Amino acid sequence: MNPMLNLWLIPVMPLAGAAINGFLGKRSSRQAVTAVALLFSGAAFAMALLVAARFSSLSLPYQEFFAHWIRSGTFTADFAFYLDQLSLVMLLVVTGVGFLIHIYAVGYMWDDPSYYRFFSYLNLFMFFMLTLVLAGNYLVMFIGWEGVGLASYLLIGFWFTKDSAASAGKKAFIVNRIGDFGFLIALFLLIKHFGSLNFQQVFGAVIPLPAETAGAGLLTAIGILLMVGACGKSAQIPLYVWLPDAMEGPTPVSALIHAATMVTAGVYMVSRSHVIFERAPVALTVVAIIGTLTAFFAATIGIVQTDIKRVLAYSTVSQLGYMFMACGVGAFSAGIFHLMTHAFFKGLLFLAAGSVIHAVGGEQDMRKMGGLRAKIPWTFWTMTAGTLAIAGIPGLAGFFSKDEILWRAYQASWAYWLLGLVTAFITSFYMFRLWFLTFFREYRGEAEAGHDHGSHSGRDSHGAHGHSGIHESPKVMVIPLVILAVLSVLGGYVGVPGSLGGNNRFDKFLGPVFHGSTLVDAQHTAIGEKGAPEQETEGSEPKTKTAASTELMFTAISVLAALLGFALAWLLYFRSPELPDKIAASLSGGYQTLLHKYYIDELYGALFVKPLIDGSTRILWQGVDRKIIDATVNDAGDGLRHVSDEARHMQSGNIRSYAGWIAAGSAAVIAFMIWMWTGPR
Amino acid sequence: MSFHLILFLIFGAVCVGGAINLLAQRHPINSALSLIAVMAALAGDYLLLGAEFVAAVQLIVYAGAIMVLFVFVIMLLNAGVEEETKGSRVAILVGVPGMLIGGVLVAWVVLLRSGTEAVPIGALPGHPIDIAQLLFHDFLLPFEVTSILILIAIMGAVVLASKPESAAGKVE
Amino acid sequence: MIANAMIADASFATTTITHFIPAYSQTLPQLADYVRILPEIVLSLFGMIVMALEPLVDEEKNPRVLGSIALIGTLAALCATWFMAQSPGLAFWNMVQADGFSVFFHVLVIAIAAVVILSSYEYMAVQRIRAGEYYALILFGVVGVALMTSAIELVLIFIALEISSISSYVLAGFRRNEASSAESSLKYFLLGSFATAFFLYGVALMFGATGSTNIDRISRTLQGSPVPVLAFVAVAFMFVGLGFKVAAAPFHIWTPDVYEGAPAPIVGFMSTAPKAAAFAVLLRIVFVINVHAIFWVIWVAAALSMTLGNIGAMVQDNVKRLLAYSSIAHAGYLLVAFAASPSLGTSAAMFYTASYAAMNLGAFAVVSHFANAGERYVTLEDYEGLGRSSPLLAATLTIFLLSLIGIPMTGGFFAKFYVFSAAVKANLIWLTIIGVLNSGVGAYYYLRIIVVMYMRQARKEVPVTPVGFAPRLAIALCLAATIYLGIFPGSVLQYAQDSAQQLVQQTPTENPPSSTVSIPATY
Amino acid sequence: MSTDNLSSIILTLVTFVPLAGGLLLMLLPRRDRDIRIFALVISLLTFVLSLHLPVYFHRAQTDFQYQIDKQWVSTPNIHYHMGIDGISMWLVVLTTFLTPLCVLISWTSIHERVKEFFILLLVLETALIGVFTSLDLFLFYFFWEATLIPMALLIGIFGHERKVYAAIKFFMYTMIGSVFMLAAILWLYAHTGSFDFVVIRDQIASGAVPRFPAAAQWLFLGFFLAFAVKVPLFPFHTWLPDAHVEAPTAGSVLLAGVLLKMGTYGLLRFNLGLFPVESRANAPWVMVLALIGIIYGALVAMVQPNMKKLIAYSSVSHLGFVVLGIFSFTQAGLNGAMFVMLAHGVSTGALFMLAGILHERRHTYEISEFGGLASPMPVYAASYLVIVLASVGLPLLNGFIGEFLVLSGAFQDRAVYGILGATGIIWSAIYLLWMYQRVFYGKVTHPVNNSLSDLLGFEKLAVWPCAAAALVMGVAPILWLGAVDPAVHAALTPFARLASRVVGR
Amino acid sequence: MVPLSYYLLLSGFLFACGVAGFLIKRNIITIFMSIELMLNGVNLSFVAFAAHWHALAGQIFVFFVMVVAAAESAVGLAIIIAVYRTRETLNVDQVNLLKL
Repeated sequence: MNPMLNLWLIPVMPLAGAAINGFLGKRSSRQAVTAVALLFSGAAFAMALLVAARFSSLSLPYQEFFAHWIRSGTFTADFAFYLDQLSLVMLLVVTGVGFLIHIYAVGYMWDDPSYYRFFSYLNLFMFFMLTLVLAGNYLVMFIGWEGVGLASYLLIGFWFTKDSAASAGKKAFIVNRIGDFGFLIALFLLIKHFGSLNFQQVFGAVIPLPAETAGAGLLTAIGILLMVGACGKSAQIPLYVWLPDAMEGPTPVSALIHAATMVTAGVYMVSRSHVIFERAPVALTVVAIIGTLTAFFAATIGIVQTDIKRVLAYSTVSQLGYMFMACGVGAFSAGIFHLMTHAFFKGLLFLAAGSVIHAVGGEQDMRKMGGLRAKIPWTFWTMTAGTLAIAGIPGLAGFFSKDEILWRAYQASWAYWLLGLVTAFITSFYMFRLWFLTFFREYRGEAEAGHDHGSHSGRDSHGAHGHSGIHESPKVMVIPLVILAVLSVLGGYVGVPGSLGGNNRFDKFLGPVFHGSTLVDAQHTAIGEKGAPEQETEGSEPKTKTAASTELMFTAISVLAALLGFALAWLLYFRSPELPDKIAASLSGGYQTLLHKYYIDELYGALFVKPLIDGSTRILWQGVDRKIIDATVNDAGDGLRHVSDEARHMQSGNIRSYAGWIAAGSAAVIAFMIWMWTGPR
Repeated sequence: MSFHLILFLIFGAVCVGGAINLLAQRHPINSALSLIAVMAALAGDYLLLGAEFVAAVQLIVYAGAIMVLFVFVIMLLNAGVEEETKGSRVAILVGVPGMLIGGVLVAWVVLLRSGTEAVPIGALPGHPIDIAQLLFHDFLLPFEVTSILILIAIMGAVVLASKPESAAGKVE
Repeated sequence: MIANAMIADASFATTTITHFIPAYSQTLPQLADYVRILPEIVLSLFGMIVMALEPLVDEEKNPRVLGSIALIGTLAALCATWFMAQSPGLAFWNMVQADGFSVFFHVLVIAIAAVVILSSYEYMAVQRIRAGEYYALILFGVVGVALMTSAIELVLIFIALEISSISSYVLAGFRRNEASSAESSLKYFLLGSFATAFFLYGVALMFGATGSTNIDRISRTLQGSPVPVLAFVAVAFMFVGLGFKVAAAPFHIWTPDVYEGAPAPIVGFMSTAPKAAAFAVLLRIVFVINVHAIFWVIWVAAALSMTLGNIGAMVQDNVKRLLAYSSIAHAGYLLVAFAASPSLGTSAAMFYTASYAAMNLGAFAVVSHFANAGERYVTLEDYEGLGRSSPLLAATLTIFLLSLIGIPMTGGFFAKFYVFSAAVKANLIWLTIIGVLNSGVGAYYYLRIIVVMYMRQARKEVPVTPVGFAPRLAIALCLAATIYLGIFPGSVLQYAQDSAQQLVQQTPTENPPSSTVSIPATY
Repeated sequence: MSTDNLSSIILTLVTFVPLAGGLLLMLLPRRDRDIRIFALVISLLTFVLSLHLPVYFHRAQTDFQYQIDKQWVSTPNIHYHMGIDGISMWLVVLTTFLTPLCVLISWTSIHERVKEFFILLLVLETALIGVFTSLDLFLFYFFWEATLIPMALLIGIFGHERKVYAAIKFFMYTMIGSVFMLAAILWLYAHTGSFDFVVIRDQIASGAVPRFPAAAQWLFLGFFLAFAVKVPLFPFHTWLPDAHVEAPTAGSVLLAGVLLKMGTYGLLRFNLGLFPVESRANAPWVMVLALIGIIYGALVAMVQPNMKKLIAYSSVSHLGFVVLGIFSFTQAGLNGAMFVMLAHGVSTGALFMLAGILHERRHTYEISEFGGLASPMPVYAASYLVIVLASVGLPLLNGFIGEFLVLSGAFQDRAVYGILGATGIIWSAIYLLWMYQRVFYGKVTHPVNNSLSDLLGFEKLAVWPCAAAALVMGVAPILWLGAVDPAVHAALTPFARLASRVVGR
Repeated sequence: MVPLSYYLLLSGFLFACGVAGFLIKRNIITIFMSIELMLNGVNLSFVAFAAHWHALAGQIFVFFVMVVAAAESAVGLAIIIAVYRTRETLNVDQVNLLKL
C-alpha cells in the first residue's frame, strides 16, 4: 500500500559519488570531481526532500526490505530501512547540512593536492551517516555507526603527513571502538533475549514490559551499554577526549562530522531506543547525569582555549551534553530539536571559523587574530548570528531548543537545571570571548607573515593561495554561511514552546515516535523519583497557567545568564583585555588545569595507554612469550640434546665397558625372568 | 663318598683352579696354559659323564688345535705382560656386580631345579655308532653347514691376516 | 676262556649288532629336502665359484666380473626361493621348515644381498678393496642368514647365526688400511662371540629344561604346566644373545662403533639382513617357545631402545653413526610389534623389517657413494649444500630419511603405523605413546641432515663423483621399494599376515598370544 | 562430461590436479618464466575446478556430498573416502583461491630454485585440500602429515635469516603434536575396526565402542593437542611468529590462510564430531585458552616492531575467535567461527602479501624502517587500508560478520566469554591502526622510501582479488553462510541431544 | 654318584669366570680365551644335561660348539693380528678410536 520510495537510493547516491571520485578522481579535473561530489550529495538531499514531501501520505513507520544480510540459524539481520518522523528529521538535517558543507568545501579545499580524496571521503561519510539514520535494525545502524567512525578517521587524518593529524584520527577511531564495544554487548543482550535486532520486533517485545523501577535489570543493562556506545560516538564523558583532537581535520569536516551530524548519532540512537530507556529509569538517570556533567565540564574547558576550532569543539561537546540531558530526562523531542538547531548554528560557526582561518592564512590561534570585522564582513555577520544563536539570545534557534531542555530538566531535577544554566552562562561567555577576540580590536597576527607559503602545509593549507592579505572567502563558501545563518536564526520557530505562545510543532511532529509507546506510569516514576515538582507527560497540551508562568520565569533566567556571559566577555576581552592574564596569573592553578583540559589526556595516558604498551612489551611479549613459553620449548630441546650428549658417554669406546653393560643387562633380564617365574605363579 | 665323586671333585678342583688362574695370571701364556688345564680337566669330567667321544674331541680339537693356535699367536705378536690400565670403570662397577648377581641367581636356580638326583657313570652309551647315526643322519644338515662355516673362517683368516697391499707403510 | 672271551666278544658284537641295526634308519634325504634348502645351496655354490674364480680374474682389467657373478648368484637364489616356496614343509628330519614365514625372509635377505652387491661395485673400486672374498663372504653370510630364518632346530640356528656373524666380523674389517675398520671388526667380534656364548648357554639350559633342541618339540614339552624355571632362565639368556644381534637396548652399545668403522655398504647389509634374521629367530622363539614372561622384557627393551637410540642420535655429526643410532631406535619400534599379539605383531614386524631394509639400504647406498675414497665425507658438514651440488642424490636421500621419520607416502610410515596399531590392538597404550613420542622426537635428527643438505651453504669443497650405473640401480630399487610400500602396502602386508597366520597355527598352543590375555588390561 | 559423473570424481580432481602439475613441473626445463606460468595455470585450473563444488552443492542437504569411497588398503581397512559438507567445502575453495595468488606474489620474489619452489607449492596445495576433503581418519592423517614437509622446506629453503630455526621449530612442534592424534586414531581403529569418520562417529554415538568411556577423555586430548598446536592455541603458539617471519611470502600466506585452519577445522570436525560429550566437558578451559589467545595475541601484536610478527600474532588473536566460537556450541558461534576462518584466510593472506610486497622493495619487515609510505605509494596504501579495515572487523567487510556471530554465540553460551572476547574488537583496532599509522602516515622518514614504486601489475592481480573478496564476503555473507548453516546445524545436533538428555535427567 | 647340580654349578662357575675375564682382563688374547672358557662352561652343562636326559643330541651339540669355537678362534686371532698391525697394541683399553 505504501508507495515505493526506494530509500536505498538516498545513501547509495553519495556512495556512488565516493566510488567514482575515489577511483577516477585522481586522473580527472577538479571541476569534474566537484561536479560528481555535489551532484550525488545534492541528489541525496533532493530525494530527502522528495521523501519529506510524500511523507504525509505514508503510513508510519515506513519500512523497506532489500536483502538478507546475515542468517545464522533462527537469527537474521537484513538490509532494511526504517522511516519515521525521527529519521526524517535526521535525514533532512544530514542531507541538507551535508550538502551545504559540500558546497562550502569546494571553495575551502580547492587548492588541496588531494582534492578528490577529500570529496570521496566526504561522500563516503554521507553514505554511512544516511545508513545510520535510515537503518531498520540495530545491525544496519551499526554499519553506519562504524562507517561514520571510519569516515571521520579518514577525514581527521586527511593530512596524514602531519603526525598529529594521523594520531588524532587513530585516537578517534579507537575511542569510538571502545564505545562500540558497549554497543555490541548491548546488541548481544538484545539477540539473546529478543532474538532479533529489528526495531519493530525489539520494541514490540519491549513495550509490554514494565518499567524496571527496581533499578538494575535487563533493559537497564541494555540502556547503559547503549549509552556507552553513544558516549563514544557523541564524545561524552569519559570518552569525549577524541573530539578536540579531531579538529586536526579540515574545517568542513569539523563542521559536518564533528558538529552537525556524526557526533549527534549518539543522541539519535538513544532517542531511537527511547522505548528501552523509558523502561529503564536508572539508565535514563545515567544518561542525564553524563549529559549534564559533560555539558558543564566541556564548557569550562572551552573558556580558556585559544584555538578557535578547539573552543568550538568543546562547545560542541557541551551542547551534546545538553542533548543527552534532554534525553536523560525523557525529553527526547527536545533533544532532537536541539540537535537540529545545533546542527545549524554549530555548522555555521565552524564554517565561519573556517572562513576566518582561511582569511588569516591558516592561523587558528585567536590571540593572533582580531579586528577582522571590517576585513571579512560576511563571515563576521554570519558568525555573529551563530554566536547569538548558541548563546541563547531570545528569538534565535538556540534559544528555543536550549530553553526547552532547561525547562524539562528542571522538571526532572533542579540540579540538572542549575548546571545547565551555569553552562549556558559559560557558553555565552566563551562564545562572545571568541567573537570579540576574533573580530574586534586590532589585528594581532603578523600581518602578511601568515602566508609564508607551505609553512603550514598539512594544516589548512592556504599558504597555497598564491595571493596575500586578509581576504573574504569566495562566494562558494559564503553562500552556505548565509543559508546556515538564516537557518540558525529562523530554525527555532518550528518548535516554539507553548509558554512563548508557540505550540511546539516540532514536538507534535515527533510526538507519534515518542508517545506512541510511552507508558504513563513509567514517566511518572521516571520523573517522580527525580523529585520533579511537576508530573506530566511530555508535551501534554494545554499546559496549566502556573506551569506556563514558571516556564516563562525560567526562560527569563536563562536569558539573563546569556546576557551576563556576554557582558563578562565584553568586559574582559573588549573593554580591558589585560585583565584575563591577570586573572589567569592570580588563580594560575585553576587556569592551568583548565588550559590542560583537567589533564584528562595525560591521565588516560598514564592510566591506560602506557601501562598497556609497557605491560604488553615487558610482561607479555618479552616475559611470557620469550622468557616462559619459548624458553621452555627451547630448553626442552636443549635439554634433550644435553641428555643425548650425556648418554653418548655410555659409548665410551671401551670394549670392556660394553661387555659390562651387556653383563649387567643380562643379569637384569635373568633376575626379572626368575622373579616372573616365582611371582605370578 | 664314592670314588666317582672323588674323581669329579679332583677334576672340578682343577677346573676351578685353572679358571681362577686364568684370571689371575698377568701373562697371556700363563693364562693360555691354565686354560689348557681347565680343558683337560673338563675332558675328565666328560669321561665321568660317559661321553668318551666328546672327551676325545675336547682334548684333540680344543686343548690340542685351538689352544696351540692361541699360543702361536701369542708368540707371533710376542704379547708381554698386560699393563694395568684404568680403561673402564663401567666394567668393574657395573659389569662385575652384574656378573656376580647373574651367577648367584643361576646357581640358585640350578640347585632349586635339579636337587640331587645323581647322574650314574656311563649314564648314556656314547657309542660311536650312535653318534655317527646322529651326526650323519639326524644332524646331517648342520654337519654339512659347518663346512661353510669353516670355509668362511679360513677365508676370513686369510683376508684379515694377510698384509693389505696398499698399507705396507702401516705395518712396520 | 679265550673262546669264552671270543664268544663273549662275538656275542657282544652280535648282540650289539642285532641290538643296533634295526634302530638305524637308512633313509637318505629326499629331493624335497634339498628343494627346501635350495636357495642356500645355490648361494653357497655361487660363493664357491666366486672364491674359485677370484685368483683367475684380474681385477684391474675387469673389476665387475666377480660382482656380477655374485649378483647372478643372488638372482638365481631368488628363483630357487620360488621353488622352495612351492614345496613347503619340514626338511632334513625337522631341521628346517620351509613355510611362508621363512620364504618371506629368504626373499628379503637375498634381495638385500643383491642390492648390497650392486651398491658395492664402485665402492670396491673407490676403496681399492680386493673383491673376491668380499663377494664370497656376502654370499656365504646370506646362506647363514637365510638358514636362520628357516631353521627350527637350535643347533642349526646356532650354526647359521655363527656363519652370518663370522662373515660380518670379517666384512666389518674389510677396510684393512683403516685402524677404525679393524677396531670395529674387533669390537664386533669380541662382543659378538661374548653374546653368542650367552645364547649358547641359553640353548644349553633350554636343552636341560626340555631335553630337546628342536623348537617344536620344546614348545610341545613346555605346554606341560608348570613351565620349569630353567626354561625361563634359558629364554632370558637366549634373549640376551638375540637382543645383541638385533641391537636392542641394553645390548645395543656395540652398534654405533661397529657401524661407524665398517665399510658403508656392509653396514647397510649388517643393519638389515642379519637383523631381519635375528628378528625371525626371536619371533620363532618368542611365539613358539611360549614363555609369557618374556613379554615384559621385550616391553622394556623396546621402550629403552627407542629412547636411547633417538637420544643418542640427536647430537651425532657423523652420518654413519647417526644412522647406527637410528637403527637402534628402529629395533625398538620393531620390538613394540613383538610385544603385541603374535598374529598382528608378526605381520607388522615382518612388514617393518622389509620397509626398514628398503629405506636403510637406500640411505646407506647414498652415504657410501657420497663417502668417497677412504670414507672421508661422512660428517654433517660434508653434506652442506648437497641439495645444490647434486640435487638428485640429495632428493633420494631425503626421501629415505623421510621414510625413516615415517612421513606418509613412504614405507616407513606404514611400517610404524602397522606396528603401533598392532600395539594399540593389544592394548599396549603406554608403549604406543612412548613409541609415537619417540618417532616424533626422532624426526629431529633426520631433519638435521635434510636441513644441512638444503638449507645451508657448502662451507668446504666436497667432490661428488657421478653415480655409476650399478649403485644407481641399487638406489633406484630401494627408492621404488620404499615408495611402493608407502602407497600400496596391501600386497606385502597381506602376504606377511598369511605367513604369520601359518606360524601361529604351527605352534601347537592355541593362541600363544595368551601372553597378552593373561596380563593386565593396559600397559 | 555431464556434471553428475564429474561430481563423482570432482574431489579427486581438485585434490590431485596440483600434485600432477607438480610432477609435470619436475619434467619441465629450468626456464623460470615458463615454470611460473605453468604453475599459475595449474593453480587457476584447480580453482576453476573447485568452483564446481559450491555451484552444484545441495545447500539444504546436511550430510557429505561429492562422496567417493574406495578401498585403498584391505588390512588395515583403509579407505580412500572423500567428501565435503558446507564446512569443508569453503575451506577447499579458500585454498584453491589463495594458491594462484601465492604463485603471483612469488612471481619475482622467488628468483632462484624457482622450480623447486613451485613444485613444493603445488604439492602443499594438494596436501591441504586433501586434509579438508578426506573423511577417512587415516587418509586425513596422511594428508595432515604430508602438509608438513613442503611447508617446512618452503620455510627452510626460501626463508630469511633464521629460516632453519623456524623450519625445525615448525616441524617439531606440529610433528610432536600430531603423533598424539595418531595414537588416538590408532585406538579408535583398534576398537571400531574402521578409519571411516562417519562409521566411527555413528558407532560412538550409538555407544557401540568397547572401553570408550574410559578412553574418551584421552582421545579427545590426543586430537585436541594436535589441533591446538596447529591453530595455534595460546600456550602452543610460539612457533607461529618465527615461522611467519622467516617464511617466504607465499609460505606465510598459505600458512596463515589455510594451514592454521587445519587445526580449527579439525577441532570442529573431529573433536566435536567424535567426542561431543568430552567437548562439552572440556569447553570451559578451552574457551578460556581461546580468550587468552584473543587478548594476549592482540596485546603482544600491538607492541611488535616487526610487521610480519605483528600480523602473525594477530592471527593468534583471530584464531582465538574461531576456537571461542566452536566451543560455544551455538549456531551463531559455529557459523561465526567458520566465517572467521574464511575471512581471516582472505584478509590475513592479503596482509602477508602486502607485507611481502614491501619486503620486496626494502628487504625488511621492521616497521621503524618505514613511515609516510602513503605519499610515495598511494595505491598500495589504499589497498592496505582496505585489508586492515577488513581484519579490524568493519561492518560490510568480511572480518565483522564472523566476529559478530562468534561473539554473540559466545555471549549466548556465557555472557562473560562474549564480553571478554568483544574486547578483541578494540585491540584489533589499536594494533592494526597503530601499525598502519606508523607505516603509512607522517612524513617519509627514510629517504629510500621516497623512491619506492607503487603496486605493480601482478601485485595488483594478487592483492585486489582479496580486497574484492573481503568486500563481497562482508556485504553478502549469506552466500557462504547459506551452505555453512545447515552443516553447522548438523554438527550441533548431538549437542542438542546432549542438552535434552541432561534436561531429561 | 654325582648330583647333576654339581656339574651344572661347575659349568656355571666356568661361564661366570669367562664373563669376569672378559670384564677385567686387558689383553685382547686373554679376553678371547675367557670367551673360550665360557664356551667350555656351556659345553659341560650340555654334556651333563645329555647325561641327565639320556639324549645324545647334547653331545652332538658340544661337537658343533667345538667346531664353531675353532672357526671363531681362527677368525678372531686373525682379527687380533689385523688390529695389532694397525694399532701395535694388544691392550683393549687402547683400542677405542670409535667412541661417543
